[in-house]
Amino acid sequence: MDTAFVIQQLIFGITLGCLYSLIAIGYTMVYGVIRLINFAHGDLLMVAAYIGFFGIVIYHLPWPVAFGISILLTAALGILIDRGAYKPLRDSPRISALITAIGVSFLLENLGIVIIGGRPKSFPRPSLFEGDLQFDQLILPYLSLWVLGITVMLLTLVLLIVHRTRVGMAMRALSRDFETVRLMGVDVDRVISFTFVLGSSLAAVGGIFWCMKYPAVEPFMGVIPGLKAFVAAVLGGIGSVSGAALGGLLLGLAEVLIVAIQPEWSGYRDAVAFTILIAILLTRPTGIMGEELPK
Amino acid sequence: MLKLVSMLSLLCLGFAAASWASQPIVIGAYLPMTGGVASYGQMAWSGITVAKKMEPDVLGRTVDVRLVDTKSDKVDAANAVSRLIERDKVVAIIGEMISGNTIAGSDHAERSAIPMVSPTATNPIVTQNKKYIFRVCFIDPDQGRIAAKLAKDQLGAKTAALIYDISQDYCVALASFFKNEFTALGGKILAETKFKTGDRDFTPQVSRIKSVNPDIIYAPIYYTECALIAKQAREMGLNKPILTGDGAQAPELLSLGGSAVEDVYFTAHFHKDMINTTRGKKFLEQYKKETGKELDAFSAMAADAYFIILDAIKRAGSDDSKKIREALATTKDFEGVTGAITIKPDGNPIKAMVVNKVKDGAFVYVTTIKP
Amino acid sequence: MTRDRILTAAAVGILLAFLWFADRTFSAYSIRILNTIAIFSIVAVTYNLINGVTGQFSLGPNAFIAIGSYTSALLTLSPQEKAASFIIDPIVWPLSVISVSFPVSLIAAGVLAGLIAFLISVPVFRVRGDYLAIVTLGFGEVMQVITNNAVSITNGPLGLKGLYPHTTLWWSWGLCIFTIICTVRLVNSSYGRAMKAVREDETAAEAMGIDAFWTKTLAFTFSAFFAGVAGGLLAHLITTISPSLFTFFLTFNLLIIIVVGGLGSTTGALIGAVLFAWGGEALRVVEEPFTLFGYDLPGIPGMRMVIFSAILILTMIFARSGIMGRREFSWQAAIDLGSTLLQRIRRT
Amino acid sequence: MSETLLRTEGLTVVFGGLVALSGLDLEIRRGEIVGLIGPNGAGKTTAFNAITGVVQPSSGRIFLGEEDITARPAPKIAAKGIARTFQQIRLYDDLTVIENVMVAGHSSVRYTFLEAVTGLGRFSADEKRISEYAEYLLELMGLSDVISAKASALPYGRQRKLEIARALALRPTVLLLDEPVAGMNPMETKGFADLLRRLHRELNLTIGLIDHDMGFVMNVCHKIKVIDHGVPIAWGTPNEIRTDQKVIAAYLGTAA
Repeated sequence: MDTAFVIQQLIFGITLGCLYSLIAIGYTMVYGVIRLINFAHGDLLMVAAYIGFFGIVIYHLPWPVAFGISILLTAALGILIDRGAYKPLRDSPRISALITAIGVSFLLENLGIVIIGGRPKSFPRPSLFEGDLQFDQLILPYLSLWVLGITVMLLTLVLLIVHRTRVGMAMRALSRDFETVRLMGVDVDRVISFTFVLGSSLAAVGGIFWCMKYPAVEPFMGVIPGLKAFVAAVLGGIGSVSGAALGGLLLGLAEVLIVAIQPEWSGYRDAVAFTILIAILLTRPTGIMGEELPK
Repeated sequence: MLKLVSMLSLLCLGFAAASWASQPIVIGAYLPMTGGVASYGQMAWSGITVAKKMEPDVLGRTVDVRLVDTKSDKVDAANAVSRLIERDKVVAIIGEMISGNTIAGSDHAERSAIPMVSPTATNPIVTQNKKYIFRVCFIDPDQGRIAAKLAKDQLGAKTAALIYDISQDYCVALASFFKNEFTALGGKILAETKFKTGDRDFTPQVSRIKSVNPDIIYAPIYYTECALIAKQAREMGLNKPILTGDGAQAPELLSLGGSAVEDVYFTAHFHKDMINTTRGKKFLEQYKKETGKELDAFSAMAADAYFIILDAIKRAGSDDSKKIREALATTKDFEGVTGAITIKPDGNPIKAMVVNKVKDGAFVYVTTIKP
Repeated sequence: MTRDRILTAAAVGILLAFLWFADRTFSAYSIRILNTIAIFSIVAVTYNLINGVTGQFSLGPNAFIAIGSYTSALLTLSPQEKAASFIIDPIVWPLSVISVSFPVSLIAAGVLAGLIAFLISVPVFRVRGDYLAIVTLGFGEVMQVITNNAVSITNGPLGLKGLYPHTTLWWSWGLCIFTIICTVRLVNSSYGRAMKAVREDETAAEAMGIDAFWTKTLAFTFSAFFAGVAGGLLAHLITTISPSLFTFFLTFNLLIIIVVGGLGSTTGALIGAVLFAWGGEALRVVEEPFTLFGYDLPGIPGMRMVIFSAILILTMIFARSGIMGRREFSWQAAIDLGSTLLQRIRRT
Repeated sequence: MSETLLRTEGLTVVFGGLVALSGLDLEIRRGEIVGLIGPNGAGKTTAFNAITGVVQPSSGRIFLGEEDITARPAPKIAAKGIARTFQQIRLYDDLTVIENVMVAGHSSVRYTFLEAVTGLGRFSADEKRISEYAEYLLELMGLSDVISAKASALPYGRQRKLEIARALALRPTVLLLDEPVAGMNPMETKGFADLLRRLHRELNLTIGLIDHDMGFVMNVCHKIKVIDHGVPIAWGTPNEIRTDQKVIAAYLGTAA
């Protein structure tokens, strides 16, 4: 195994990790504010991919327009889901909201199956994202650079919003003490809607880039990335934005490196990845950057 | 609640009585219309729908195909077969697309003596020790072995690398039989890499294969994964031929894979240009007209399952399940969509295998391997 | 107390009579649904013990059902059947020759599932809440990967087939009643109170002398034991198993059952299981072709799952703590309800 | 004087560099009621938490009788006979009143898990013993009328009493009460003081308590320990404490 091979794998691992991060950040933001494991998050990614696909392939829109519409509509869907399905359960046991989230997830998937059908559609990759740089043995796809760049940019943006703006402050306050913030006269619903807009947009961006990398759009495409992003968010410490990004990166790297270094283990990849996750959680029971849970 | 169940079953009886009055011949289909492998079920259903339009009646009675969904799940598959037999009183059953679900459903059909024909359950144990279970597809050992011969003899490969889905019996079985045969023929397996259903990133597996530089890549997987693997391989500069199986034969392989799937070979049941039966030609035309899509393996096999059952009913001259079973078991040179089919006493077909490849964005015929 | 005992005995008697009747007259389809209800009830009632009564968010029952299924199936299959099924790699030695009776295999299934649950509780209960959820989910995924990869034990994704359909109404409902009695007794004992105390306030429970770790482990092991037994029953109902049967979707379904029924309520878990297993089949009606105002409309494949999801969401919105909440069935409540209804009917 | 039941030696608790309690030496003899007082944030609750195993002491030792129980797990300490109540009431909200009390009987339960599941053996007799004792305690605390109400449905004052009943169900050798009369009006406080004396007498209790209500503490306690900012500053009978200069300074100092 030479250095070039390892560097190549690192590139692939970081690319996959960044995609996980993008999705995990949205996951963790919603979790941080309303303590809901939003299982429908992965399915928003699927919806975004379909909208992008229809925009470009069926309506022949220029891709920036199609992607923009995709992000906007996904964000709107995020708010709609929150208002319709989660808001009525705000004061209910957390697990009831979780079941509703599973219900929303099943609903989106099966609507996809019934309306669009299960056969995968090919997601177009605009020429801007095609091609690669080659150094000797090493291949650096432009798409990987884009994914890394977009992830870093959006992570910075989210961190700025969370730490430097009024709405961000309100979001952080909500994650600490929901009741008090509500009593202090903050328009909680608006803050939550904003969180869903941000989270869903991130899912949409994640979905679009996911599909450019793995161009098969189908109703269940969000399940596995959603689950992986959930794992990444937990690994990083649920509710922590930079933790989620870090968790996604680690998970992506681990998945790629396990197979690259020990190909015989490729069948056991998920088991190894989960064992690492469990081991990390046993030493840090609230994730890498998570806060101590109140006892 | 128990009362409700009994009421439901009474209701079922009521429905069954009503349908008996109009006297169509009822055939059941249990397919994965939702859940993880919904696309295979949906393809199969479109094939059955077109086939039924083409031949809507038998023995002067109309044919009614009752579809029940299996959710891509075993419990539901077993329930579905029970429901078809007891509630819909079907005389024969088409399904399932996945071997595991077919086995789950077949047990009850066998006990109830209702013949079942699976379009694409390729696992050899599906028909093992079963009198009433048939299929129209090849079994995995045969396809794996033929693929190995093809790779060694016709494509001239001395070394091969494997990539397959560890959670699909179809993929694991093909890979295993390919491996044994290829090694027996003097070839060498340089790498064996695996993934799990739902995975979309295969870059480390492909990197590994690239680093061992095999003459051929055997990837016995379904079309979506096959297209993505081809794409990722070509982007990485791995341009060796890829050989795959009948599960890759769908227009989606071309649309998802684009130029990356050029030079992908696959063992298959048919090539559209080589279809030489009248029924096949007519079906191909009608399928294109009805759906606007190229014919895929899943639709074609499901249509064959439908046609072969109809043929058996015709030859049996009755809608009695036992007689249909006898007729099915003696099917000889039936002119199906995918060619002539003869059913062996073990419930498996004897049929020619076709080898196709992708060239200039289309499936082209390479050769036929006679049984 | 005595009145309730008599009523309970009478109810069990009626149920047994019904089973006898069903066994002789019902179609195989209805019997299959009844069997499925019983098996899901066993898992749901005990899964509720760890998730609802003890309040520990476990997402691992699919793993224990898988362990039970495989154990039981591998033990009852005849050596010939095993040799015929294992076409990739031959089955490993002791399993290749062992063949035991169904009841023994069920006990083995439960014991092995329980033992593994007991062994993993040391690491598992170091974490809490959603972190516990992910650790148990991870365990389920690891089991899933192992069953796919350990081909010489599990036959990999090809699975096991040819099991004798041992699971009759007597087995499934007998064990279901047994499970319910055991669980209800446990919940109403000091051990059950300890579990509830851990759920309500772990610190306060420990301050009252309750070892939270052992209490959780007890609930977890008990729950896994019965999940294992149910797995054995399930395997011998559908007569074939493979890893794809035990994905996290199975856990999701169980979670839906206990939350819709009312988390923490044994009665709720039962109601949830019945609704799920029976309702799933009843909903097939929506996919059938139907006639509306004289037009023949084709059935829409897939509608069943759409409507199922919609019903699930609406149920949670309108019954936020599930159907039963944390209430339990009691004869007194039933009698009260009955008499109120009677009065209302009389008045109108 | 009778023998020492609970003793701490230099008990110190540090949270992330912050000293919450420093070198507490406390001695409670059998049959005594000992008060632990001090201004807010003085470390009183931390002392209770350390004794009952809720937090780990950084240094120092705790003895119950002759036995060193330092840093033992909380359930072990409780089972050895140290029961407590909490500053913020911590009942099992969703359980009934009697269930709350019966929970504390778990450490003395005589039947095994299998006997519980089967309902055989010692199960019925022991359940009866536990529930009868719980009923007795509830009657003692004047809660007999709400036996099957949910704990969360009780008014504040009765929740306090229920918490004590629950602690008593452990049959403790030492009972630690964390601000038992907080939030009560003078009338209720007086009634509670009487109740406490009665419990002390009837159940032969040894009690340690924390409270801010000086009148109440002076009224019921035999001995009082005063701590300030984690450091013990005085120890004596109510009369001695009342005139202690350091105590007055601490209280006036924080007040000013």
